[in-house]
Amino acid sequence: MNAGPSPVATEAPRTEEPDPAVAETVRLSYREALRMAMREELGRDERVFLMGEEVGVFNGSYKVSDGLLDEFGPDRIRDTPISEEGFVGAAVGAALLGERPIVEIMTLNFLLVAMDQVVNHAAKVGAMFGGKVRCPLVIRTPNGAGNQLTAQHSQSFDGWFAGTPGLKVVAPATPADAKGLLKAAIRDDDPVLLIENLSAYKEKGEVPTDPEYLVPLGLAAVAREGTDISLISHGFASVRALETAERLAAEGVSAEVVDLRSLRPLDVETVAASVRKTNHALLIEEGWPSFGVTAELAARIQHVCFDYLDAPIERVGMAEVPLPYAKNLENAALPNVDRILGAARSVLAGSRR
Amino acid sequence: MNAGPSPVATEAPRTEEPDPAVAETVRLSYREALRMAMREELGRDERVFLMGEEVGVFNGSYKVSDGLLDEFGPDRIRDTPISEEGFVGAAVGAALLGERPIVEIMTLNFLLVAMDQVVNHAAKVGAMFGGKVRCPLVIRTPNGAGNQLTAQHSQSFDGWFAGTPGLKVVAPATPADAKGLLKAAIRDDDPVLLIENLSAYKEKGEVPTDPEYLVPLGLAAVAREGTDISLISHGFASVRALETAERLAAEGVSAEVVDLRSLRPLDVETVAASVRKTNHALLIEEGWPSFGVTAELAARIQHVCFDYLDAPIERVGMAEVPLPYAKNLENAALPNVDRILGAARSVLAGSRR
Amino acid sequence: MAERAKTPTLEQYEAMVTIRAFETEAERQYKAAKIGGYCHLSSGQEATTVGTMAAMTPSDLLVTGYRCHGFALARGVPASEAMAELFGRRSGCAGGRGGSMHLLDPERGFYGGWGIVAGQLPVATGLALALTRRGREDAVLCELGDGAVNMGAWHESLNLAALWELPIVYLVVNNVYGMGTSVSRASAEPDLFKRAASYRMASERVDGDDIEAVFDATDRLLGAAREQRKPAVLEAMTYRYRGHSVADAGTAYRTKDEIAERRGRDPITRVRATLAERGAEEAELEGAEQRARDTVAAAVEFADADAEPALDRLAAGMYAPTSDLQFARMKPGSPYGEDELVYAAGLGA
Amino acid sequence: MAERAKTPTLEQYEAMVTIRAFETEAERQYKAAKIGGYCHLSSGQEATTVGTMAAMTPSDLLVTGYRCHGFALARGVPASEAMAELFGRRSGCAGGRGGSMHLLDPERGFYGGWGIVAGQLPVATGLALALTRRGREDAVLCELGDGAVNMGAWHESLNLAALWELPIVYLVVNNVYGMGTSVSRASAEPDLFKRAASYRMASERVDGDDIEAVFDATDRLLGAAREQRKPAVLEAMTYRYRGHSVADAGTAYRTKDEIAERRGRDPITRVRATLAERGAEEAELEGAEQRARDTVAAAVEFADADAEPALDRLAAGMYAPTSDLQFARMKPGSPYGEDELVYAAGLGA
Ligand SMILES: Cc1ncc(C[n+]2csc(CCOP(=O)(O)OP(=O)(O)O)c2C)c(N)n1
Ligand SMILES: Cc1ncc(C[n+]2csc(CCOP(=O)(O)OP(=O)(O)O)c2C)c(N)n1
Ligand SMILES: [Mg+2]
Ligand SMILES: [Mg+2]
Repeated sequence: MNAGPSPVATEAPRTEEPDPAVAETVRLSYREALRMAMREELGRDERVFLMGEEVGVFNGSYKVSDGLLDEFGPDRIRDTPISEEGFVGAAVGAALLGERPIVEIMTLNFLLVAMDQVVNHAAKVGAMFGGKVRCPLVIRTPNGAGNQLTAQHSQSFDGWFAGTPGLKVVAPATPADAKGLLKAAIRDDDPVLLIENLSAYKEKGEVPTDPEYLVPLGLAAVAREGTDISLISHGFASVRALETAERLAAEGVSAEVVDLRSLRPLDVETVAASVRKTNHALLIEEGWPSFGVTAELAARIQHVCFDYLDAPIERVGMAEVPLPYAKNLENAALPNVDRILGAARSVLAGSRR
Repeated sequence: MNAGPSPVATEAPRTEEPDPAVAETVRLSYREALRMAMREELGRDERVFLMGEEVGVFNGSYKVSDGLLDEFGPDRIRDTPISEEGFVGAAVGAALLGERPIVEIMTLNFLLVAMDQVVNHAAKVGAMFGGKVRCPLVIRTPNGAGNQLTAQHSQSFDGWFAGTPGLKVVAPATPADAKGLLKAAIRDDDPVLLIENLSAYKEKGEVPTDPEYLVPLGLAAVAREGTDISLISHGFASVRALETAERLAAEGVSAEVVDLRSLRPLDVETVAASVRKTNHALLIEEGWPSFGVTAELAARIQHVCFDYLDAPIERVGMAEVPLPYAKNLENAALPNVDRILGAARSVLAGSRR
Repeated sequence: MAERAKTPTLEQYEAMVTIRAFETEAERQYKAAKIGGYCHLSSGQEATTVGTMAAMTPSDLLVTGYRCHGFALARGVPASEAMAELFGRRSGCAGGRGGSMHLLDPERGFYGGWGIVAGQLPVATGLALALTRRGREDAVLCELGDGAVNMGAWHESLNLAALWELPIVYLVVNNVYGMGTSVSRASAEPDLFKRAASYRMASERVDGDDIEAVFDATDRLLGAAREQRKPAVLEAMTYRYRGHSVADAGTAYRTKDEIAERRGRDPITRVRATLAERGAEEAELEGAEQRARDTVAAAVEFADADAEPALDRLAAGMYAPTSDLQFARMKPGSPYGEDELVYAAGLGA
Repeated sequence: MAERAKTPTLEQYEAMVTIRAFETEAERQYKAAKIGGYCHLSSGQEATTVGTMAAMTPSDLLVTGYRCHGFALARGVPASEAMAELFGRRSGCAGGRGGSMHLLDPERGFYGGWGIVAGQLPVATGLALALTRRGREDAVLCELGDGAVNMGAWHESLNLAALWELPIVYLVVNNVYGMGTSVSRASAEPDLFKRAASYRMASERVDGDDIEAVFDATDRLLGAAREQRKPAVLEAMTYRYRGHSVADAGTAYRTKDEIAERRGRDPITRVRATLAERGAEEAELEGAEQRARDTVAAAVEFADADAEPALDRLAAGMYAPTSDLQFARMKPGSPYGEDELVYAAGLGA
């Protein structure tokens, strides 16, 4: 059933950008990289199809699927009514018979109405039926906040899904990873949630043109090496972390950035190796940190790096309020670089060494 | 609008059982204590009504509402069709106009189909509308696993709700707290999720008969004092923690049990005071620990007790699989006392002191 | 049915023109970056908006989706407070916290302005339940789009309303498209009002660009809801001129001809003609138009001069004022941001 | 329509009797604590179960809710594998991991056995979509209860099936109650099949205790689904004798007279009479009854002798076998339990 390889490197790659010496690359936006991945996989495997609101005629609410309807037709690029519970569940059913649906959810917020199909159906199939059926399904959707989209449209439930045994959750931060992780997710035999981000869509980077370029699930990347503090994050928060590292460098602080890429499986080994080296950890996420992704990270790190931590682990995320509309309030609430910088300084200031 | 007092003690009570010297009590099961709370509040305030599947004619799937239909009639004890999204949302709407609905959800698993109404409606009302409307709603539902109810019926999403700004989440472990917290929740002006537990329903304890007996939200209880290790938990896991403490005592270990009672607000002060005293923390929950309640607790504790911890914090929860049916597998997966004991020993063994 | 002047009235005409001017201005201000977020305009739908609102009594309740500017204005929310909300300012009707999608005015019985498609239906159904529990003889009008009728929440809400005999009218504003998806590509039964039969609920379809017909139907159905607790569905056939939101050009999924054809039978022009036919003076009509322009200009001026919400009140409104003390003990170890911005900012309203 | 022997056949009679015996035995074993969890019996509903299954071809697909013992047996799942599943044993059709609610047999086209009311509908709809994508001329039969028709998932699924012209028949097993709530207290349109009209979908109601009528209707509707991609709703009117689950006495919400009256027109008795009338010998009928008893007795014996699932395979099946390596790096610091029981137990199937 597994149409492609699922390579697992034994060591986390040292940089996020693909090595231009070994792979031919092209400069693409994150959005274009996702599209490239889908186009390649649609071309490669008849079982793959894309389904969601406005993915076809409208060419995608955020234009990720732009042009795909023309290329693959309405059976492969399937517009749906506004019925997230219905079509997410339909994708689960199609996957049970061996199809490989990709479901686009306009934003992660709308997955709330389909929660039961994701958590109590897709995630349960494998174990509950004793391994007799599999559910090779991909759900793609952007998380996060910004652009004054307000309380009902500005959330990141990443940790909820990452905390659901039976699911896999990945969150690419770069265009190259967007391509590689989406392709790996499509070829994976289990349900995978791929978390994108509205602000990330326009970010550009080098993307390997190789149609066999896959980024294995469960493997973090050291996006920037450093020695003084580990900034650990996923998705768009990793873009913020890299900017923060740049600013810290100007202050003479060498920050290492660990981009998780995958939340379930979570690459604790790479995280631990980084913290054991820097002895300081700052965790960043787009969503609310309480009971969020950074909570789990902190719990793991204190456990495996207990004797290596020189200061309490700090966390930064969205301020714990339903995101307000007013620009000034939104700015204050987002995990922007200034707030991350402040937190990094406080980790370093809290050092017991 | 606030029909009752919302007292906040400044110190966590030292025991969970109400002091019989100051309050008249009666021995009741947890289930009966919940019923007493509802009966009292239904009698006290016309705006209070109960709504849910089988709460009326059937007398409650788990008999919590037994007899209430006869006493209060079908308008106050309202049977619903199987439509969780519809009637949870209807409760939100009724609350907007100042009613005080209590919604019973048969088990927490079924809240998945109503997630959008809880997380993106009830929780958003206050902030999103600038404080102009309030949503005084209570949702009661049992979490947890046991009795071979299998993968789709054996979950605890407690942390998901606790991580949602705008909601409050409480989880009584004892009959007295079941009464006091439910009454406080009904009188509270915000949406409150009250998490019960199937196995807890039959547990008995002394319950104050005082119709003004309220347990304030946001206040943990030290359920048992001890000096060597803090066992921190909520809901039915606190019952397991107390049993474990008993077993540990036989081994000469003095365990303190902190029963959180409230997850949002979370009483970090009481937790921190305990860990600063015992220097060892073991966190227990009924659900999956990864990205769960114990993750947040560990993150907070490492932060505020950094210099007090003699060993890494350990966590115990349900094994991270969709819960299998077979009795032997279920037993192995549940956070039973043996597993908690083992984890407690490993915290103590890991001590660097 | 209430005794009212014959529809359309000059006031209704002014309301329609005000809404059109407000929407046009909102688009301009959006492009000038004074307004952010999603911004959904209702130009073209004014007869439905004003006709339905005219049939409501002051104590009836209104609930809408995110395309709510027109309904808010027609329900009596001052244009200045609506515009200030779009600008994210302190005097906005939601204190600058809701923005374009989340206007509200509980004092005028307007309970929002909701952003999740069909999510407002269960809520509105619950408001109707509360009306009956309080013994009030009022009704709820719940607006939704043609795209919303395919959500599960529609089905569950209508079943509850019919089963419990709740005083509510579900107003389906059929503007032909849900984003880029036409009704016939989304609904297996494209005569949307017919779906009410699944709940033995009354329903009708009306020309949403004919304000008289809209008023009459709404008046009748709201009356039955108030007096006999008969819920109903009213489907109003109309059209939106602009894209789905300001960010959508609105041409990928429909032809320019189609838009032009619809603009050719504009509901505002129709009302103007009717009024003129019935004897309104040109000066009266122009007066209404001038007042509409003035109202919107004044609203922009007001909004622009208004202050932003206070930064130290970031968490205001999230919990009831009584909650501050409950949260006091949550602060230790709270993540940066929460600590500084939430606890310090106070949780009460 | 397939060429088949006239319904009811002796085989169908045997299937009905086997189901009844299986359910009776399941209740006994539940009380003997050999079976745990929720256990929902279908005694009384055998004509619907066997009649619908008789109309399916081997390559059609079946999806059901949690009240699935009868469907599993009628679809051909060996009673031994079904009983072993109820006992939570290794040879159970779901490896002892699903229990009573989650029987399945993908090789016989039975895709479960689901526990969330109406949650199986979107899944079944997706199976039908997959059939069309693969160019197969098969259909899906999706069972649900009368209580499930009030869930949003019903509405969304039927709209998709009709819009996309999917080969699926939704079988509403109307046994009068969803737990303790009668159809008329739950559905504003108690003629449930009529709700298909909201999707321009064909539908009919049939006496679910009349196996011929059930077979004919199912055969016709499945045929139209297979050949013309016409989805449909079939409502079968029947009754459950026992409580909602083994834990429910089943008498709080209905009278003993009502139960007795229904038992008086038992579908199995009806089929026996029909067969006898049509010339079946008493010995033949008794032979079938004996075989049914033997089958169930053997199933219990098999289940009882079967081993429990291996403890060191706790996480088996959760992820595809290829996933072991992906999870290897998640182990450090993993909570107790996960570490010992999941990683060590292997994630692969
Ligand atoms: C559950 C959900 N899914 C998707 C969206 C994104 N979305 C916002 S408006 C819209 C179209 C709604 O169309 P319709 O109901 O016809 O209303 P109209 O915009 O035409 O007024 C969509 C898909 C959403 N807000 N909520
Ligand atoms: C979403 C959801 N809500 C509630 C339940 C609990 N529950 C299980 S079966 C049932 C009754 C269903 O009745 P019906 O659909 O008529 O099927 P029957 O049991 O009669 O076969 C309920 C309420 C559930 N499993 N899922
Ligand atoms: Mg529309
Ligand atoms: Mg039923």
